[in-house]
Amino acid sequence: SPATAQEGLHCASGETYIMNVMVSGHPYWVPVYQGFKQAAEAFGCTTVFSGTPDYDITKQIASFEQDMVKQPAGILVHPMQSDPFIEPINRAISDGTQVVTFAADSPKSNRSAYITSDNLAEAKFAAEEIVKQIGETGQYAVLENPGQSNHDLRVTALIDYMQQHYPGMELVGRQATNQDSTAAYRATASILQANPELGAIWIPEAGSAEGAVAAILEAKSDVLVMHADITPATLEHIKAGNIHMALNPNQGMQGFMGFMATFMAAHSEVFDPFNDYRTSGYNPVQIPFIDNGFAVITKDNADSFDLNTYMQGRDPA
Amino acid sequence: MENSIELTAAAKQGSNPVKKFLRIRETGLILIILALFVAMSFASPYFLTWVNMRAMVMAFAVEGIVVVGMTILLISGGIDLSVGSVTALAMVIAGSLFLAGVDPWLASLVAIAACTGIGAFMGFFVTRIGLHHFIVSLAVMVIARGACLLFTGGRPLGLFSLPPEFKFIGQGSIGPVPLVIIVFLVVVLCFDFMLRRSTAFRKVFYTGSNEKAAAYSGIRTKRVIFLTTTLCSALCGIAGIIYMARFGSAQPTFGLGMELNVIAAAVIGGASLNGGSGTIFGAILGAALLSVVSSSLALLDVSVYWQDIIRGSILLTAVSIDHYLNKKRDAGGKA
Amino acid sequence: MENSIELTAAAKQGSNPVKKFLRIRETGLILIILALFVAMSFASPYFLTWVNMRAMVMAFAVEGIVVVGMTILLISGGIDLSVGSVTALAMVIAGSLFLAGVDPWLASLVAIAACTGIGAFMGFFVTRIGLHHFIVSLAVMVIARGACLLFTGGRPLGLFSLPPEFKFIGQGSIGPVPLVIIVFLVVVLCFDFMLRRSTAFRKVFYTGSNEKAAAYSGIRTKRVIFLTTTLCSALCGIAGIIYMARFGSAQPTFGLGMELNVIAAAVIGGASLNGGSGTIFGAILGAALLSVVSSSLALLDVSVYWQDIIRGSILLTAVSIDHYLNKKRDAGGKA
Amino acid sequence: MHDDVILKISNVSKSFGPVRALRGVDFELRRGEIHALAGENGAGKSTLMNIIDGILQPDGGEILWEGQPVRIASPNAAQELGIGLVHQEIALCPDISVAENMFMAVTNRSRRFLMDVGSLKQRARAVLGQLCDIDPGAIVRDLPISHQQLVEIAKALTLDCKVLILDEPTAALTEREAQTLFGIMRRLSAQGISIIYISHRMVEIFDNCDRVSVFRDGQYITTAPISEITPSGVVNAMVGREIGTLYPPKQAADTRTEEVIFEVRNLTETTRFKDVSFALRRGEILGIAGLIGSGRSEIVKGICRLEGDVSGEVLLDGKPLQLRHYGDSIAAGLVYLSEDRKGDGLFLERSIAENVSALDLRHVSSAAGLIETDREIELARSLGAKLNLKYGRLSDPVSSLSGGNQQKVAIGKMLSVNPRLIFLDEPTRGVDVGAKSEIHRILRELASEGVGTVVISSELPELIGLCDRVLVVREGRIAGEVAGDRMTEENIMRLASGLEAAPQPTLNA
Ligand SMILES: Nc1ncnc2c1ncn2[C@@H]1O[C@H](COP(=O)(O)OP(=O)(O)OP(=O)(O)O)[C@@H](O)[C@H]1O
Ligand SMILES: Nc1ncnc2c1ncn2[C@@H]1O[C@H](COP(=O)(O)OP(=O)(O)OP(=O)(O)O)[C@@H](O)[C@H]1O
Ligand SMILES: [Mg+2]
Ligand SMILES: [Mg+2]
Repeated sequence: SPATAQEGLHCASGETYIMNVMVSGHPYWVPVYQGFKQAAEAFGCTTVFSGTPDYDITKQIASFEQDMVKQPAGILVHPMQSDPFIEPINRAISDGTQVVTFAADSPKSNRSAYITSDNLAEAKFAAEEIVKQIGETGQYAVLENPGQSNHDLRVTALIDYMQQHYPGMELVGRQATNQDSTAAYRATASILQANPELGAIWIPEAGSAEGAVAAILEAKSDVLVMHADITPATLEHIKAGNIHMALNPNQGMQGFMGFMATFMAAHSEVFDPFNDYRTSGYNPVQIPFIDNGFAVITKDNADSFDLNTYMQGRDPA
Repeated sequence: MENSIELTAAAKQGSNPVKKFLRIRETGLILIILALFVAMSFASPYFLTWVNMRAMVMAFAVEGIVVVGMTILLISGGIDLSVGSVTALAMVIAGSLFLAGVDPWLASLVAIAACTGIGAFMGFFVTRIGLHHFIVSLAVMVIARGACLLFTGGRPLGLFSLPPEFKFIGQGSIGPVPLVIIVFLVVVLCFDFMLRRSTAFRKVFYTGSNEKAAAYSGIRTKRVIFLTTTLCSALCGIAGIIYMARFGSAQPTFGLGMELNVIAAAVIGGASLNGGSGTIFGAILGAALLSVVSSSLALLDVSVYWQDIIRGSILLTAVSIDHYLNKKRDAGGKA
Repeated sequence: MENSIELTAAAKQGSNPVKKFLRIRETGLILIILALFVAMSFASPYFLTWVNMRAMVMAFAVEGIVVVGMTILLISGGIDLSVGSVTALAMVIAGSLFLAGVDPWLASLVAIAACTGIGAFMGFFVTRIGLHHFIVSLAVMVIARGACLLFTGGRPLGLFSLPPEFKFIGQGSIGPVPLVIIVFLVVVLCFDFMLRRSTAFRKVFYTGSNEKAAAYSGIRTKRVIFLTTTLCSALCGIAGIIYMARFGSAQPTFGLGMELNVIAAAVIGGASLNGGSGTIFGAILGAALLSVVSSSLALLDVSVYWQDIIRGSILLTAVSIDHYLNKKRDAGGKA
Repeated sequence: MHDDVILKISNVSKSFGPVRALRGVDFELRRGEIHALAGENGAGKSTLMNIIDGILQPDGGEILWEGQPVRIASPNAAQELGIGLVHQEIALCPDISVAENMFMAVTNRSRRFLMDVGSLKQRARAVLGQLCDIDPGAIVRDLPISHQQLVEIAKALTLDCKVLILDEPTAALTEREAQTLFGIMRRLSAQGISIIYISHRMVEIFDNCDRVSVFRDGQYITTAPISEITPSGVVNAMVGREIGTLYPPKQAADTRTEEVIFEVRNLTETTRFKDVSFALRRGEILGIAGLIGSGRSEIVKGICRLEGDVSGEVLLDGKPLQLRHYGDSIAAGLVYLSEDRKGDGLFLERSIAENVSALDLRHVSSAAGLIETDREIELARSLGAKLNLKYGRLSDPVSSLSGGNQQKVAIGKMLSVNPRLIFLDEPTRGVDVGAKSEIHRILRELASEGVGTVVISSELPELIGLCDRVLVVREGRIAGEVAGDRMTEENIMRLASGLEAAPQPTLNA
């Protein structure tokens, strides 16, 4: 049973928190889980990394339900889709497992908190940076990944922002590359061909950025490349000046705050807020939205973003 | 093996129920799944719980309906790579229409009809133009996925406002058993029975086994192939609607890679990629095996970095054992 | 005698180079690609530039090496779904070893050897255990992807520090022509020639055409299938190393879905999924067609939401036209 | 027009590209007659039958059914008229049981929703029972080719037809099954059913048929009542020239030697045969006889290591051979011509030239292992000429040839290497008389050149006419041997069916 206020906040023995994701082999989760685990260790809690290796909503729901069978104190979940998770999340909560979402939300469920990067803020920052570098009139292009909401948002928000604030910026290329570097190579090469005046390209993830840079280098073009997320290869390109800048969501903070929100929800007895939550049957620790922020990666600070270096000596599980 | 009549014959010969069981083609798979169950119930106290069982069945029940269509298509000598995108398209069409104010039942009918139309379109290219199923369904896979993107702008449709009686299809239960599972079982049992016994479906076996011989016997093989192709897409449409009711949303990227899973299930269950053999029962066991393995790995908290390796190895081992048992049984049956 | 008269007549027809060209199986594809080229050069002034041509070839050159392996495997009657993950595994193995301090050339050799080993492993299961290529390569696809995750912890490897002479494989040029394209052309020409002329590869055709008849001609068909399976994986290994040198990174998720693309290229180019027929030249034209369509859509900045629909439709149309032309040619050649 | 004419073909033509398979042929079938169709390989017999059965559509001409012009658009339409066809090439579904295969057409037309499995098997057993003992529940894939042929025949007997077409049904049958079949044919014709019977065996035609029509090169030549024509008359009409004696002379007494070139000792396979020993002398042609399923093919395949788990000794020129697989056999000079040309013998979708050279590509390749297309074509051309092969182009797929011509390609493939020992399993199956005697002549030549020649045949007259000595196999053992005067159909049949104590073998190792 949860500790009381007098004993301070820490876990009872065996108190477990689970982080559940889709495509669980994806490196994005690695620092998130590290943050989750570091916070948990501070409170003496056990953590489990779970989910499905597949990009498959049915499988993720099955794994979430299997997590529930183990009656953990809380689950930090990245719901692959929002609505399908409403019922499982609510069932978990009514069975005594607290649920917090991260990076993607299920707003109509009873989850007690949602931690995410502000994709709109990222897009706005990227737009301002592009304009700062190439001026208020010019051509730009985007690569995208239709169907994946955060990537979608990063792209559409940037386009909207440009339209509203910098009408002189012309969108000349918009290609779907779906995180595939070969597809990105092909698309970028064609965009470069069709638009010799291209000034900048915005890419919502790093896999496509690798292919795009290869095409730009081959064409000996000096297009300004900006992308979100980071891989070791794009990091090297930043250091070499081939990529201008990357925006990376603060994954560690996402996991850290994700744990805190879940843990606090499971230990809500320490908190008696000035509202009706307790009497209306809600968990008192309700946080609609936590922004984990993002980092701006340039030549100067690139060394701090090598995930392989970061993970040396750390247990990924 | 693939043959109902054989099965009945075997059943009649084997007055001894154990021998009878050992002569059924699916026995190997059943034994392998049972072995997994025994191992898992020792390995995890959560495995043999009702909730876990339900979760495991729910994880493949709707896809199981697609497996039925694929198996029949494989038996007739075809293949369909478009199942994932056609399923997604059914969700997207029904969802978009519903959001545009159309009655959800009508919208679902339209969506299923559209999928059936897609199947007929593929069937046309295969039987009239003479292209191979593989390439036609690959092109349609791309086209249907594109249509999903086009209809939704790439964004998932939230369909929370679907009326409860509609959502009941996907979320309701009759007693403790989810309706989805009941629908799945009904579809499986019906088609399994018909495939073994009905004159219409026996023609599917004849066509797949030797199209020329079937044609010489007066069977209109092109029509058979056209119909199995259409049926498979229609079942994708139905599966899409059930998914939509279950999830209360329509995702344009739904079902990526589903085709390989579905074909694998059918092949593990004894369907031949060259046509002429296969059973629904076996294919569903194949789907169950794949699902149980995935679920078990998740339940045991096996490291993600090991999961794929273990999953692939179990698949390979299971198929090898099954193959070995079948060979032995066949040899034994003849000796 | 009648026969010889018939034959000389045919031989005489062939003296006209246009007619000779029309009798080649790949003519249909060439004409379709040419038509696309003509249309595109009107649609975009950038299309027919050297830089664009180079970029278009670069976009499929490395995958083209895998297409060669797949075509040979298809001819022998097999199929390989694991090409994408095995290619990724080559990158990952070589990349990890390099980061661990191994000489990059040695690391590459080890990686290619490992891929060859995987091919041999699949060949073993197919020829000795008797499983179908489809299911074996599906399992290996999962296992190899798992191995990629395991070796990298799911994280891409940055290999910027590869020595320049190694990167030259992927990024260098000889004169105006990138080395990648040269390697690709050499591989294609060699294998195309051997497949047409060498006795060893002729056995691949016999085996795929009728395995039993091949065995009754003294061909050790299992060995042939084992070798084609191994060759395909070995070529994936080579492709993986070239990709690594080209992108300066190793992504564990590289090549997802590559198998369908590669098989589609071979099938468009005339390879039969039932074995026994296909040409390298045709398969490469198939890959080129797919690539040119994608590049053209990007060049014309067609809306993302329409691209898949257009791409799928062009694919279907092209294959239908090609099929029609071939049918006509077969009939015409005889008339 | 004869009142009793049920089917009349007039002026029907059909071309496949440059090949004019039928050029304005006429044909007339009377009610209740057994009408033989004769013609060389590729004369167009099967093509005409396929037109009658609705599988092919004629380019021109007219079909009259019971006096009415009809268009037979599909096999289904043919069945509705009452036409049944036993195909020259076996057309069964390999994955399906015998019973279901037999009733495929019935199932197709059935209005019932469910199969009646029980009655299906019962009816299948009843029909099969007239012919042989095959389990109606067996899967067709598991049956040997001769049994498949019987199923194919049984399948046609299940049709309720007015015209039954049998396209070389006896090619893979032994005398006994063939006689059973003739009995059934006569009974059917007595019931008023008309039968078209295609065969290259003159004896069968003259023993069982009422009239015979002859085709040559896609043209109709003549029709005559059997009583008004002689076998040589038919052959003459078929070939357009005289054919000399049917069989080449046997080994001359003065060239006979006791020199054994090949010997098998105690060859045993786990289930199929046991303790098989025999020897082959220089210059002789050895025949192997036996009933269907007696194990003739199995023994020879065992020698060549084509299948089975075989033990025992095999000696060539007195030296024991270490054979592990068929490749070793070929290397040692032992080649085998399969009885199942479609399944094991040919690459149907590959070209004629590629088929002919498949057995040993070294004959058509350079030292570097590169195939020289000119040599390959030349090889196929010369063998084709030798065997009177009828084809369009050597680059055409084998599937475009008539059945008999496909068989010639399979034989050409064997002859393309220079074998030391050649096993031929039903070598002249479906081959016309002219080509047959040519093949016999070639075999005799090979034998006298010292090539060991072993012929398995279900056609006893062929064995007797061609061979110097015949081994008889029964139930996987050598039941005896006949030579010289003792080589009669009766003696062979007795040994094969185990009716009488075997005469002492004259030579055995
Ligand atoms: N599908 C086809 N394509 C091309 N040519 C064909 C085809 N079918 C038959 N032919 C040709 O038509 C001619 C007649 O063939 P058919 O099979 O009717 O001969 P047949 O009289 O039955 O000979 P056989 O005694 O060898 O069976 C042959 O020259 C053959 O090569
Ligand atoms: N594929 C097979 N599976 C099972 N039994 C077989 C198979 N092939 C042959 N047999 C059996 O082996 C025995 C010998 O067959 P084999 O083919 O050697 O006979 P055969 O004397 O050559 O007669 P024929 O060729 O006329 O059928 C038979 O009992 C047959 O039923
Ligand atoms: Mg014929
Ligand atoms: Mg035989």
